[in-house]
Amino acid sequence: MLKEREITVPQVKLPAFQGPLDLLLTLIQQEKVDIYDIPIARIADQFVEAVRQLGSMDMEVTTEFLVLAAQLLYIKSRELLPKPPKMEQSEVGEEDLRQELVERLLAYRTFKQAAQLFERIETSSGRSYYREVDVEDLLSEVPPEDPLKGIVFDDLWQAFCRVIERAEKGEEIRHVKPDEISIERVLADVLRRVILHPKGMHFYQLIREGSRMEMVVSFLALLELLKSGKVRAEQPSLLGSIMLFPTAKAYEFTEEE
Amino acid sequence: MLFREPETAALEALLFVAKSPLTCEQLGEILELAPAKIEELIYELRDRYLPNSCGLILLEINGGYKLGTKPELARYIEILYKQPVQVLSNAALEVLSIIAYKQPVTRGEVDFIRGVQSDRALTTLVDKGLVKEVGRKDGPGRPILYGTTEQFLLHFGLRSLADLPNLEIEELSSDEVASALE
Amino acid sequence: MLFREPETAALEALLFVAKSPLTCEQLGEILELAPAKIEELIYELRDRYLPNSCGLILLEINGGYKLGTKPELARYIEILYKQPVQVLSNAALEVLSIIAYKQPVTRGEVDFIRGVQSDRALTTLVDKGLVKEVGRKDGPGRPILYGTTEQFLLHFGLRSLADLPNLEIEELSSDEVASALE
Repeated sequence: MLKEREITVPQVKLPAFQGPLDLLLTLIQQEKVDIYDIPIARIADQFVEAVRQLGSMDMEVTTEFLVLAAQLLYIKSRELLPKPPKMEQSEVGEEDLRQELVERLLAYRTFKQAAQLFERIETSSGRSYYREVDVEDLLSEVPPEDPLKGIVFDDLWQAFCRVIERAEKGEEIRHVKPDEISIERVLADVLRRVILHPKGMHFYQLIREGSRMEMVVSFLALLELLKSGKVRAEQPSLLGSIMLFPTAKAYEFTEEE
Repeated sequence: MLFREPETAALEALLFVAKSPLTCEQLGEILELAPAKIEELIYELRDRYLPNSCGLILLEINGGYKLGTKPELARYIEILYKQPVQVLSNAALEVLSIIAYKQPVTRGEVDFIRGVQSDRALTTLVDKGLVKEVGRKDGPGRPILYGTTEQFLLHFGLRSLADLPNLEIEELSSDEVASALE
Repeated sequence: MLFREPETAALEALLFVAKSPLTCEQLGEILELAPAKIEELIYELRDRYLPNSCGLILLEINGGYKLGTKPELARYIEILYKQPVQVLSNAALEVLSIIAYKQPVTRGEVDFIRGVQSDRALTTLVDKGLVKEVGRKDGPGRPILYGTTEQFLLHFGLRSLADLPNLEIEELSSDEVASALE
């Protein structure tokens, strides 16, 4: 690992460039030429050479470098060609390409300067430091608010009633087409209602007035539950109302997911 | 102590930003002063915070020092960070009511009674300390049994679960149920 | 101001524990005082920190107030932290300067100005809380717009974005940017 690194260490130390614009700007500054009057031919050659060096030094040469190199070479080639006597507007002139490049360089230079400014502020000793506030720690001794704030017992009762009401309505059952009523679904519906009436419910309460099919399936479901011992039936008096009770086994299948 | 003004200021700044308490030794090293001198400066700083118009306090924790706020100002800090109480959802109330009346009860049983999944509501109730695990049910998978907490009883002013108003559905006559359903 | 001693203390305690700068309105609400009164107390507190023996300073950021350490004491804190806190890479500084001056701005626009991909630097800045998403730009893909945070102001000791050093920014015409991004 160490050996490998030794091999790839470049002999010449070039500054790390933030990107192709950074490299171009550095070359222009080294040449001490006006950004508005770049000697394109020379700078283009230097740029291509620098990119080549970067590549051979195993530094990351991204496509952006190659694109800018191509652009510079293109502008250079256009400058070398004899100018036509009359400028045709149909093609983009090299002046426009140059202009665009100059504008990008100027914009980049401005932000680079701003970045250097930020760096100076950041590294100069002489700024305020702040506390890192740990809110959780601050509040660790504060008792949490009562999560039931504003809730009275009646609210809890109403919630329980909603559960019962929903079970009694059997929405799940009523919203499917009669021929889709499955015995499992009705079984759950009947069992749910019996469980919610631990002190017993009347048989006549259980069979809802619905389609003939629903009534038949509900009755079959009840027979099934009686057979498996999840529901117990009592008839206190002859011809009296049959009462249904959940047994200890009632919950047995509810854990199946 | 006039000659130690910059050091006192630096000491205060260090205690202000430090995440954990700083010892006299650590402070002495940074300020290039003997620990005994640091101790003197610390006492000076402590005195400076005494007046009623000052909100800070110098705390000594495990032989180190840090800045804090005076305990009597805690209520203002609570207001600053007060979290709006989240109202319990209808689903959470339903789950709570089922657990209150059917405890101990498993999640599967709650799901079954409600006819819908209740895991999120249940998690909320556990997080808020209204419901807790009270054991495991015998049987396949040994599912967790849930019950209500002390906090639940306290809120409703109940001494025990036996105090829960008897809400057996039997008390509703079948007529009432029928009319309620219309 | 003798009658406002507890409020001044509470004010100081609040500024001490606050995560972000507090405005007079926020402070007034907690302390049950008119914002104008709060401002008076703030000035009083600021004066209290003036002596050389005091290490704290009251800073105004974006119209809010925050406690910090006096700039001239930075070197002591840097000894404590072993280094100036958080030094950004050149790439990150470039991206940050573009966002600071051109916000709200998309990643594509930053990339174009730098002539190079900026995603890693941008992620660093977002992670450090110096830059954040501030919305979406209308147009194809609805790219994310970035802006600087309050943390940015604090980090560079700026009272507000208006305090940014004046740069003569050569404006790229929006057509150019648009065509370059295609």
